[in-house]
Amino acid sequence: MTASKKTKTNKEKKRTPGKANGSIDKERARDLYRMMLLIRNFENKSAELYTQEKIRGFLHLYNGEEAVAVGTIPHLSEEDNLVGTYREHAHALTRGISAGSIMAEMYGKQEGCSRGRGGSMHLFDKKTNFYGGNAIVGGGFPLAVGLALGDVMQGKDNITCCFFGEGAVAEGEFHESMNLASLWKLPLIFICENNLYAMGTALGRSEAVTDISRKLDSYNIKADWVDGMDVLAVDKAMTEAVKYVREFRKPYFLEARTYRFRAHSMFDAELYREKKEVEEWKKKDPLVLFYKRMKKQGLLTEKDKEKIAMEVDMIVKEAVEFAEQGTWEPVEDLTRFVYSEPEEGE
Amino acid sequence: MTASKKTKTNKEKKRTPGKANGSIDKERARDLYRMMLLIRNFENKSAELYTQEKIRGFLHLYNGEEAVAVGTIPHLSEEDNLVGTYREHAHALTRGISAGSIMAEMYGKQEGCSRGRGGSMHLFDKKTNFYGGNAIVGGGFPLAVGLALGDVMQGKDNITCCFFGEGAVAEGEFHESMNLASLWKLPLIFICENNLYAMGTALGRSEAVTDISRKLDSYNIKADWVDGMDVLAVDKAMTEAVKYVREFRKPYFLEARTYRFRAHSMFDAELYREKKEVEEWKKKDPLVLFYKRMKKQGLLTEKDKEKIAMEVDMIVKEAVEFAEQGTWEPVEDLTRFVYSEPEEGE
Amino acid sequence: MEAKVKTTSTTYRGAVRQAIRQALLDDERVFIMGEDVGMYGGCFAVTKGLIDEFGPDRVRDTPLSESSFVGAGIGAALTGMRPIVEIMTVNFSMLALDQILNTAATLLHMSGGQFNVPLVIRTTSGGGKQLAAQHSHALEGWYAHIPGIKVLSPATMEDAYGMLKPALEDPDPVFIFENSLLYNSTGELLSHPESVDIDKAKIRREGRDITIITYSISLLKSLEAAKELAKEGIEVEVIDLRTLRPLDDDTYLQSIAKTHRALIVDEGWRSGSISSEIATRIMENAFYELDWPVQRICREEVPIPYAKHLEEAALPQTKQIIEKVKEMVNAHG
Amino acid sequence: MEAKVKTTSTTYRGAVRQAIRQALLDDERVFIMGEDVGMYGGCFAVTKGLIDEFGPDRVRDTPLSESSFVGAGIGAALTGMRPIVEIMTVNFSMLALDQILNTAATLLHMSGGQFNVPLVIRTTSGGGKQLAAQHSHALEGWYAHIPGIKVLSPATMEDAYGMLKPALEDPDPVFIFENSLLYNSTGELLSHPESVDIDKAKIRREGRDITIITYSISLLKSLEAAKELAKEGIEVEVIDLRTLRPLDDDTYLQSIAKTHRALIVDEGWRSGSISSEIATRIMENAFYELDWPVQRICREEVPIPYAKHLEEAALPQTKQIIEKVKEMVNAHG
Ligand SMILES: Cc1ncc(C[n+]2csc(CCOP(=O)(O)OP(=O)(O)O)c2C)c(N)n1
Ligand SMILES: Cc1ncc(C[n+]2csc(CCOP(=O)(O)OP(=O)(O)O)c2C)c(N)n1
Ligand SMILES: [Mg+2]
Ligand SMILES: [Mg+2]
Repeated sequence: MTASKKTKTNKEKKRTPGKANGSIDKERARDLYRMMLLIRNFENKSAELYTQEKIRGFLHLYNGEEAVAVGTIPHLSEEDNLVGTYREHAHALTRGISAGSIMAEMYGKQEGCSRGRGGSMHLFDKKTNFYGGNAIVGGGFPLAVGLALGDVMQGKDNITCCFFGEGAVAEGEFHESMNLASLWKLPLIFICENNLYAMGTALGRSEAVTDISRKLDSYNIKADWVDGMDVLAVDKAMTEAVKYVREFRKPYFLEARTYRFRAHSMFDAELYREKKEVEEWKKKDPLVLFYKRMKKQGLLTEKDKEKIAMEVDMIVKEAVEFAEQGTWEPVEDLTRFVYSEPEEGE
Repeated sequence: MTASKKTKTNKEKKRTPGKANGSIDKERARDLYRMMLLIRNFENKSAELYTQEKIRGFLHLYNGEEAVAVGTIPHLSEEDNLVGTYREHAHALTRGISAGSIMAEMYGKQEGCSRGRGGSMHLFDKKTNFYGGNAIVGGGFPLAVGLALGDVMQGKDNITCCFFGEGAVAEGEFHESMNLASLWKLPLIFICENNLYAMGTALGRSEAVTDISRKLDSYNIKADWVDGMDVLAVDKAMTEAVKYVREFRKPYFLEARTYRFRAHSMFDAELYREKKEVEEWKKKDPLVLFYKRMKKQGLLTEKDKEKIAMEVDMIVKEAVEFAEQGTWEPVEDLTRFVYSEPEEGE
Repeated sequence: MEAKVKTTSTTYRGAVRQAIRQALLDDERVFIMGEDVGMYGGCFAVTKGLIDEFGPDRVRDTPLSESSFVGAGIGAALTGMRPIVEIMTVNFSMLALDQILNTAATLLHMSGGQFNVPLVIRTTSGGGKQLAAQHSHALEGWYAHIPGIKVLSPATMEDAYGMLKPALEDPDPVFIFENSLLYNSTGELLSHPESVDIDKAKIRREGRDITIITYSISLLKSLEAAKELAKEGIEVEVIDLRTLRPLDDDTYLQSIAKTHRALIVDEGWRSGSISSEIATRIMENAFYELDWPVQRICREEVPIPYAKHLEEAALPQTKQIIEKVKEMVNAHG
Repeated sequence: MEAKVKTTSTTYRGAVRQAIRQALLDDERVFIMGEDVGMYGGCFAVTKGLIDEFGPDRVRDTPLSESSFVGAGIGAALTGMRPIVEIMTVNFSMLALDQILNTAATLLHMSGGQFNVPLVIRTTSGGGKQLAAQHSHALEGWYAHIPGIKVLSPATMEDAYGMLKPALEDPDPVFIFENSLLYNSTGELLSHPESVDIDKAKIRREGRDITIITYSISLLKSLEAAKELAKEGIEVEVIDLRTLRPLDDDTYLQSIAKTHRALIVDEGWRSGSISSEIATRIMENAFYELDWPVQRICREEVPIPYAKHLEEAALPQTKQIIEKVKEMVNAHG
């Protein structure tokens, strides 16, 4: 129960409204830093728990990419929809799904946000319109198009925000869905997390044209790219994206150029890239860069940093406790959720 | 047997080498006109035979689009590969598949070029590297990529030429295959037969960007468009395409802007377009335009025209006879060709 | 109370159109989308006129993008809409299979019960029109392999009309397969036809000598065969499965408890088919009721050839059914 | 003549790698392509090192474009190459199904015998690694529904090695399903192992009391069960189908003529499965041999849940097999 109390704290913090032009105050600096650190530590802890076999299956970490989720998702309103990939812990956390229920999910406990049936790759949360957690690369595009379409047809003015890796751009569904989004004038924000690799395949070895945002010209979709290691730059770019979509009710495409510091998943010998390259990118660690800059501007202090670290540690610790204390769904319930159950009273 | 003799005549005529810059002489004028007329009359006859229930299934006619096949295919060498769609009678004829064996195919006779198993939508011919006859829209793209890839890997310097309608551009496979073609530097010529409609769906109702050749920028593929009603313009554009591909060993994309005069297939009430629009386009009939122009230039005479009409009528008549005289494959053979048969001697 | 029941004569096509129209009238959340459902009037003229009545938003033409518009249907369903997605023919549904199998069929489960997908997919299926290998698949039985979706296969006009409503009311994905050879079949339809119980198979003809279990176009052939056989004193019970997933086992098992012989007629390929499933369930549940092994008549295991005589030989035919029934009824185990 | 047979100890993974390597060495026309087969070394490390030895043309990394690179494999096969296309896992093969069903499986037929497609597709299949609903499908049996392709399912190291060559020599499309749980299994492999006869099922253990018909990972569980049961005096004959299409009916029918009881263990979903096909064929061809109805143990009809205990409950387990066999052997019809 501790974790769900924490959730609230977490939730309260999450919807820091976007402020145009990267303007920022102390509170906001703390919020952004706290969220990035929470993701980082939560995931480092997950990796540890993976080696302890508390977490199984596939585990894809977001280390290095934190600025993307944290710079974008707080711009969404409660009602907006979010579609993620299998690398979605950060998105779930930033969206306000409690760390405890995410951790419990990865433990396979029924207190998990998908009842333990989804695991790391399939975080879902109806309350926050968090639509996964999709493990088929490209599979989220059509879903996002449909969410936006459904909203438009019902006169709702939500935005649907769809995250995906640059590897997904090669899939046919990317093309089909971009066309539909533009043709049907749907309020969608596509966020390409370009971390340069799809598993072991470097962008230049999979795309004839590596400048991804240029491809959107084929669909008449406004597109931009941003330094995905700089949370304020992402924040600013997202401010514009949201403004554009809310105003013109048309899709917008944002490519965030980033890098994953860790392996693709827990099964990856990283044969395809040089250690040096990773080290180079680590110099652009979004947390380090942001903290330095904020410190310089007097918006974050050493003391803030320590305090936040403690807060975050506590959240992670409580999340693990929550997961540990969680319970197993009875085996007798195995065949539930293949089809919907009749509602009560029926 | 008459028809197969005719085939030869037909075949001899077919490989009129492309002459750059649309330069043309009397013989060439006659060849181009003859081929376009053969297609036109062959298909008109097919439509007639369809109403007589000699031909069944789906029948998609090319009326109005003849200049595209006739302006492009003769540029291919014997060894080059061709991938077509379900609207491929013209391509088969131009490629030199005998009218008799095509007609027999549509009759379902075993003398047909696919033994009567394919019908109008599935013309195939190994001798001329004619790879269908594909009835799944977009299904030909990957096939074409693979043909080109296989050739390249074997050091063959063939070109693969892939025809498709503008409707196919919306399919995911278009996107995937363009990327592969460019990424792998494959000698492919993509020819988009843009007749403005995919069944009843006008281009503007299915594509956010209707300027198709512009989309190739996303793949770094050189692209051009041409007036598909003007056989000499197509001829010229194809000359350049072939030159480019042979020289640079990279794909090339050509959009031919054309129109189909008839319904999509024999089941189409044409609710989606105005009679007037069709009439307007009929003024640009590629046969009429070409004849007029050639006559003016003194390259075709009234007498040529009559003579060609007679020749063509004869080919069509003999094709029908050949088909009529064809035989039914024994029912006992039904389950053949699901798997290959052991070669003799095995 | 005896009311005069009003009927109108129509076609199967008309019944489907009427059902769609009624759904669009009754429920704002319903819309239909797919290739050429609008301006063209539907590939098989099923949706003809609907775009004029309901506009291009609710009768929505799509580009040739099967995977994405099926996926868009899933998404729209999640927001509270009730989409009817038309895949022109089952042959093209391969392009959308990832969305069907990996999203529509799994979402409820992998979200731990949070996200059900009230989506209806309609498509046509089957051979018999000389459309050759790529346009003649009959894959409804194959789709019935997939947990998480329901598979309906209306053979009669009443079902063509009456299955749409329960499909739309169903909280989960429902796939309706219409056989395009049925569209022109004519008959009488109640002016206010009722929805049908999609959980139940239906006995279309009663008999005591043998049970034929079938669905869709093969139902018509089976009924024809039964009629012929009756002339020779063989009374065939004909069961229309109607719903291929989940199967209503009770209806055919009860019938077999009476007839002790069963023949399955299935237009799909034989290996690993809905017919093998039913045969196996009969063995598992009624082995000692059987006087003779269950038999199957299926599509030959070939891609469908264009030539008419070959296509006919590849598909189950009435004559075959008659012969097989006679053989089975006369046999003694 | 008695030669000393040399063996090396390796893994199933190693056996597959060795087979691919040998094929690349033996035949210039062979190449392998798929996602991450090159630089990454293969998602399951099967192709590790091969790109260094054979270069990026013959060990070709592809973008995430399943439909197009499978189709490209078809095209390349038509020009005379012998492509091995790797689809990383069967779960992603849905995206390529159109090319598989509508092109690879039909081309020979619809071209009237002109264009055969000598393509090999390799993929992994199966659950058991807590990869949840979208990454745990076992669809080899489902694919076996399709005429025009062959479906292989090697369970042993010898087959993992020995099936590739005949698959590559086959003039038609062959789909090989490797269960990823097997990759780490270890054992001895002949230094010059032979190809296997892919047309034949194989008796992996002889017995007289009951026949278990199975394949892939379920073979291991079945053998384990048989070993346990032997301790109690129950002699189980275990048949490894190896090839799911076309099925070698003779082997299992002959076994049943001896044991009169059959159990099928199949990791796929139950409805309309390869197990239902076999059960039905047994009924059709050996009805009067049976002392008891054929039984099946299959995957539960749910998308696979992540949680370990639920996943285990969803998949066939040795214990279940043991119990079912005892029940069947002790039963009297
Ligand atoms: C359709 C499909 N093909 C292949 C895979 C296996 N796979 C999982 S992640 C991945 C790489 C995706 O790269 P990218 O889109 O760039 O996202 P990233 O992992 O870099 O965040 C691959 C190939 C998959 N899950 N789905
Ligand atoms: C994948 C697929 N979807 C739908 C169809 C049905 N269909 C056949 S032709 C056609 C229109 C194709 O238009 P286009 O590509 O422009 O070619 P055109 O017929 O105009 O030559 C459609 C929708 C199909 N054959 N394949
Ligand atoms: Mg990436
Ligand atoms: Mg067109």
